Amino acid sequence: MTETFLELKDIYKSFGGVQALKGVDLTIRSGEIHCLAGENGSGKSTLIKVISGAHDPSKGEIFIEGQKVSHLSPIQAIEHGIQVIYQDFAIFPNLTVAENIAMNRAVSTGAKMMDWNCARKLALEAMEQIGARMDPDILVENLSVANRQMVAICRTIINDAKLLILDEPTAALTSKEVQKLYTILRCLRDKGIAVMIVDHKLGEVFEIADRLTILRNGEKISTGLIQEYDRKRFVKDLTGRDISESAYVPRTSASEVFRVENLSRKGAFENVSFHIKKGDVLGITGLLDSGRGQIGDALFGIHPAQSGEIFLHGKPIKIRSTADAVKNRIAYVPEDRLTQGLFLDRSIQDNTIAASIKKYFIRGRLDEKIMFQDTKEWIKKIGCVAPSPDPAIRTLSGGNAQKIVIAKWLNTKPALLILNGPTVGVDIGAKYDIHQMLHKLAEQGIGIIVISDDLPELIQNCNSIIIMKNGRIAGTVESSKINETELAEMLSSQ
Amino acid sequence: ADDYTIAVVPKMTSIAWFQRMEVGVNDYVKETGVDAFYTGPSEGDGALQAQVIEDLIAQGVDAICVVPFSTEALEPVLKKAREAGIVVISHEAAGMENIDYDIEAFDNDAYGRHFMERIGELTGGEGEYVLEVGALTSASHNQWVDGSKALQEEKFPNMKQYGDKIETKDDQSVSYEKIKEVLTANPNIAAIQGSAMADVAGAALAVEELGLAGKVNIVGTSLVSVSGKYVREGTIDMISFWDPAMAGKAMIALAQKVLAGEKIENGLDLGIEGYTNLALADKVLTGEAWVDVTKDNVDDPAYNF
Amino acid sequence: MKYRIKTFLTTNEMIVVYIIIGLAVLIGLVNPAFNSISTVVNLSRTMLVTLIFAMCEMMVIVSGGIDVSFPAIACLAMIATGNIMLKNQIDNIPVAFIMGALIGASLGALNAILIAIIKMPPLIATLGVSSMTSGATLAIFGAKIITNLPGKLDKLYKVSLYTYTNAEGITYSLTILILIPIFICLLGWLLLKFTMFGRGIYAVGGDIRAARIAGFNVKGILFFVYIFSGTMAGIAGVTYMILMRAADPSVLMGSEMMVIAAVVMGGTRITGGHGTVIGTILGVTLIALVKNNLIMLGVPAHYQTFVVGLIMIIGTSITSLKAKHIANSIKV
Amino acid sequence: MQKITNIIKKTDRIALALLVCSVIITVLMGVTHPKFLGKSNLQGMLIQIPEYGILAFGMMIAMIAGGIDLSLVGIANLSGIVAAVVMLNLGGNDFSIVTAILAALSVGCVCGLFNGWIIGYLEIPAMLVTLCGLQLYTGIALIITKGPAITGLPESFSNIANGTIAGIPIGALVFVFITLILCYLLYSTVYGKCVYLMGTNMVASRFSGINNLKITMLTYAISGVFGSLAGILMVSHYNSAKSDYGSSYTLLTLLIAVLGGVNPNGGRGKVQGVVMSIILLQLVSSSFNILRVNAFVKTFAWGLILLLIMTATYLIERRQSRD
Ligand SMILES: Nc1ncnc2c1ncn2[C@@H]1O[C@H](COP(=O)(O)OP(=O)(O)OP(=O)(O)O)[C@@H](O)[C@H]1O
Ligand SMILES: Nc1ncnc2c1ncn2[C@@H]1O[C@H](COP(=O)(O)OP(=O)(O)OP(=O)(O)O)[C@@H](O)[C@H]1O
Ligand SMILES: [Mg+2]
Ligand SMILES: [Mg+2]
Repeated sequence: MTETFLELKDIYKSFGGVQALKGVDLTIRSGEIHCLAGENGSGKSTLIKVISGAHDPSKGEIFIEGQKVSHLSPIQAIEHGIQVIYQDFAIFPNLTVAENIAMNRAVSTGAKMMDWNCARKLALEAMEQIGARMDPDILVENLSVANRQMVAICRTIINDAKLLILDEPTAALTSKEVQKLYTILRCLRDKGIAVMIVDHKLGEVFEIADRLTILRNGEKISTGLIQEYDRKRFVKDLTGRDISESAYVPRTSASEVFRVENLSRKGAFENVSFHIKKGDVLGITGLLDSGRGQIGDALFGIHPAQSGEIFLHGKPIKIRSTADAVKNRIAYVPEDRLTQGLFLDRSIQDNTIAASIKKYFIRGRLDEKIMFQDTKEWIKKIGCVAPSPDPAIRTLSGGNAQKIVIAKWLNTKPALLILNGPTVGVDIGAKYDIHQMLHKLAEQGIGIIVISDDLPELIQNCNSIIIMKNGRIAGTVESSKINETELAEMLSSQ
Repeated sequence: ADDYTIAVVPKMTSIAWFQRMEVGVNDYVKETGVDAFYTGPSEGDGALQAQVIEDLIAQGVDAICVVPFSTEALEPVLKKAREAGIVVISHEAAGMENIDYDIEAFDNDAYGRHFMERIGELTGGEGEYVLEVGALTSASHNQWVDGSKALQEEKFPNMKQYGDKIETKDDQSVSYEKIKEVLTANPNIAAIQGSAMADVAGAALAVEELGLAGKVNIVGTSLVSVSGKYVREGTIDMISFWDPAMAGKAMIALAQKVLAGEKIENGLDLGIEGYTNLALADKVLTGEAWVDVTKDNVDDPAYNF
Repeated sequence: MKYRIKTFLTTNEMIVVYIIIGLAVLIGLVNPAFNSISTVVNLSRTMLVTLIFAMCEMMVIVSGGIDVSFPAIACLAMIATGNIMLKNQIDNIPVAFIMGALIGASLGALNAILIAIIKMPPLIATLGVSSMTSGATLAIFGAKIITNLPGKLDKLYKVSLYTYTNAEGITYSLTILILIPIFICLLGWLLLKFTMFGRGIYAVGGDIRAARIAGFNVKGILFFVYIFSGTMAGIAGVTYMILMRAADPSVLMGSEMMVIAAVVMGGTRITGGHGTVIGTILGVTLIALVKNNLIMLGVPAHYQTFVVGLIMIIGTSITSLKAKHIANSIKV
Repeated sequence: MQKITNIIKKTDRIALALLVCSVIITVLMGVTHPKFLGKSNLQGMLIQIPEYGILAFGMMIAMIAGGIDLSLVGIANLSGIVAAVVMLNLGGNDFSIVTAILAALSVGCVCGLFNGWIIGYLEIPAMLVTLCGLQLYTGIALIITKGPAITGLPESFSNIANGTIAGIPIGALVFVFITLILCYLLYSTVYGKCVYLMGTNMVASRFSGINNLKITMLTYAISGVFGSLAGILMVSHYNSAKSDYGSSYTLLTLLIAVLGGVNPNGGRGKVQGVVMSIILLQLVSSSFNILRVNAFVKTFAWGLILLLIMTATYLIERRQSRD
């Protein structure tokens, strides 16, 4: 099956003065997995929103199954069989799992009544298909991120999609879950459904894609079968530059930066001990709910540990609240960028200085000029694509926003920097920039903890990696002595 | 000589009582051609009323006739008015300092007492009774019920007030709910006295619904337009009031006399019904302007407001 | 199963039930007169109009908005209906309700336009509409209370469903108008629980963007919610007029915050997306119970404001804390 | 880029729109009724503004923090009453006046801290907490006074709100002073930055190391102190203290804040907008009084102005984002 399902011709889209898309052509065929790649802010999400009817293009034509459509609305898109799983899933936290799964179908079929039994049945069937197991009557707000994504996928599965679009579906998933997802996607493809997926992880792209389209700065750079690309061309097309990812080798040093002993919090983690020497980048990984993220939350005082000892530069410290953490110059880049990391409606400047406001209180007043100057510097230093410190941060793409979250903490001159999923949704170029920065910081003597499930990232950037299982440390490995496959096996072995 | 500007400020403009006063003011303007006008806050709030008066002082009116919502709150601003040479006449505010004259439709204490006289008559001096006030903070309402209670203690020792004063917030449904509660808690209530206009109407509705009409006697201040129906039906025994329109007219007439430099003395005649023979004590002029309405005279067109 | 029972026993609704029971026992102990069927009858009568308001407020809050204009709308509906009926010598009960509903619906539509089309924050829009409406009501119809309602309308308050006579011979009659809130609650329950449209209201309140993407007619839903709210406010106004046997142009003003408090006490989240009919009924019951039994409890007059505040703050604290505890404890 | 300049412009635009309205009214009234610009009318307006103006600031700051403060009037009256009681018990000399003012301010602060603690620590919606607070504080005020006003306050105290310096009412000077302090607090202090950030996103501010509880408590404490300042002014202005003064101010201050461009969802709102909105409302109110327009029309006009200005800014913004 190689019929063209969707064709976009010369699509333009601008927001105010920002040109997000500049004349993009795109063809998606039924029965293929089409990968859309591009740096942060290159226009992928915008393109998806055009296809799903969420944005009207400023210019350009859309053909669905050969028919030209003008003014695509979300409902029309759904009627044409276009289903999107957005990055934030666009699900309803206040409704039950069953309802969330059955809702779209009911809306699109124009059902008048809510059939709870039918919804439950549908939900169970869909979950069966992808092997998820949840109580259909539980509210989605009580679910973890991975489970929320399961709900979103279930929803599209029951909707007889002809084109399924996933915007960075693997961002919140562990590698095991990613494999499960891919199995599902391949199965859908074999049924003749067109699948389009946005992904930043190189390995994953080569594993899943049949065809590839690369965007840069709102323009289409290249498109073709995956076989036509090798890693080098991919990276080149994506970033416009050559990037060589090399593993981080720290200069060893004896002076200890940070140490944790027997840290415990009921229901989260137990007896966690580790230490960081100057120059170390410590990785923490584990499957979902293994307690890896909880350690970050605990060290930053969000949900403080109940017992155990913490030493910073050899001195014992107590962390009972975020205030304690900040006082001890501990910085934390949280997992959920949108709600935890960013003040979406506020300027880049406000976001950059949010954690170090006190610093700018000079001679009885806040010095906005220095703030502006500092922010400008950070934008440059951290390679954020932003015109100035003034615009609201919601106008930045995810990757660029993430850089600002990191800049916010670097601006506090931290002694310990904890990053929970630092490059989720960040493109290769930016990822590279962030990694380089981490290395530099480590060398300067800042303790760095990277909590992540991006195994290549951990292996390349950390010198030792802690593997968490069920809230306990299951093992610690030197990253120079292990490769990705071995690490993955360690993770999933019981 | 009659080019004085006189402002009449009610407690609030959003209730029927003072709308009646507005009618009086407008009539008076038509009758006499004096430049008087009616203006006031839309809500019952001492602070808001003070603001209106600030504005009037700024405009430089010649006289302000005011029915204070909260007498205390107006003292300073009325003082300022007088210092600016403005004549200040108040109503329902005996005991105020910073005024030229206060004009009362009647003596508050006597007015309160006359309700208890009636209650005593109706109950034979036996049983418990309930006193309602529009607001615990309202001076005149409290004077009335205090007068009433004093008379009961003197004259009807076998009667007893049930519980505390009831605060109705000038709201008919509050009066209704609370009276219902009281009657449920204590079925021996023999009489109810209301103070705010809506009090007795609410009480009557409660009494009627509970099937106690005739058993519980209701008297109090109200207007025929508000409670006349219950007087006709016999649930309310008597309502008393004074005509706000006349009070409005009387205030303006008094202001005119003061402005014209006429001597104000005992027995003053303003030429307005109920205010033809005013007793002067200190700065307070007291008329004989209260009207009792019972089943017998409820349909008198003169009271139809 | 055990888990289900446990969660049921700790739902927000059940917590309010416990508080109500506790309070009732206390009042009953202090004053045995409370322990009677008359209390139920009285309470239903007290809650009648508030419950209608609370139902539409609940729906608005569930949709992610807030409405502070309903007292003004109800007042206008009441006084306008009263005036028009008197002037045109109409004495027909359905006509009165229809007229009230229409007046309410048109103001609700104004709210809806401001909120759904001009995208004004709901608090601002309804505050503005409230101010305009109440000003216009008094300017047009004056402050005069209408008490000489048309005969049939005036007699309706006496029609009762059930009458209870106690030992002292006091009769407590349950007015037939109680059917209105009962009907609205039933309707609201069916709508919110069993129709796609109702689920759409929850969806919009949960995540308006996601609702749009899912293909809900978001504008339509918002329009419905505010028009429904306006209509119900109009009907509540007419109901109030009949119950009090008088139309008063400003009597309901200022009741909005108390109604919102009742709704939120019943477990509706002020941020939208959560709320049930049962919870709302319970919240209204709780506040009515507190406000209308202080004399029974023997609280002195000048302490009553304080005591109401105290009980309200304890009530909200307990429900909110419990809700927070539940939200924190379960994570799957 | 566009977006944020829009946001900045929008807040300023509301202030601008209000300014234009104010100028139009002033000119129209000045021409038709010369008295309007006379010294005594200007003075009159300046006397009226501080009371509800300061309350509106309290409302504003709570709304910026993402909440609302409906208890302000209750706090104002309670602290006013406490001040009056203290003053009378200490004999009414200058020392007693200072003590009374300090007592009132501490009452406002304590009430505010109580609000803030429940809102910030127990995480109960501010609307509910402060509504209960209004009931509670008014209730305590009523318990103290048993209803009637407290009178007989010293003359010198009354001069605070009723006196003038160089023809300018002292209350107005206090108001200007408070405005400056508020500007400083919101724009030039760490607290100010934090309160805007917290109002924008509670979770993100927590994850940025901002102590939400502290900021919330501080916000309501400041709001409470503003409440008590207004209370002191009221007691001085009316030379008496009572539990129901200014009961109509709750909705009025909400209206002012919203009209001044304070977003009920938190995080947005500027002092200049609110000041302009206070001035505009006073101008409208005084004009209507001079024109002898019925008070109901005033209520109507406020609603209309609110909706018109919000609609206009929306339409302008939409047109700008199109091109
Ligand atoms: N609503 C908006 N208003 C203003 N600018 C926007 C808006 N949405 C997107 N943009 C801008 O359009 C450009 C493309 O953004 P888009 O989100 O499509 O990038 P992306 O490829 O999805 O990036 P990422 O990899 O980070 O997801 C960016 O510069 C972004 O800042
Ligand atoms: N219609 C809109 N109105 C306002 N802001 C928008 C709109 N659509 C998107 N944005 C904002 O513009 C930015 C870019 O949007 P988008 O959803 O494409 O993020 P993203 O690029 O996918 O981020 P990520 O890198 O995490 O994938 C986001 O901050 C988003 O919140
Ligand atoms: Mg994107
Ligand atoms: Mg993205």
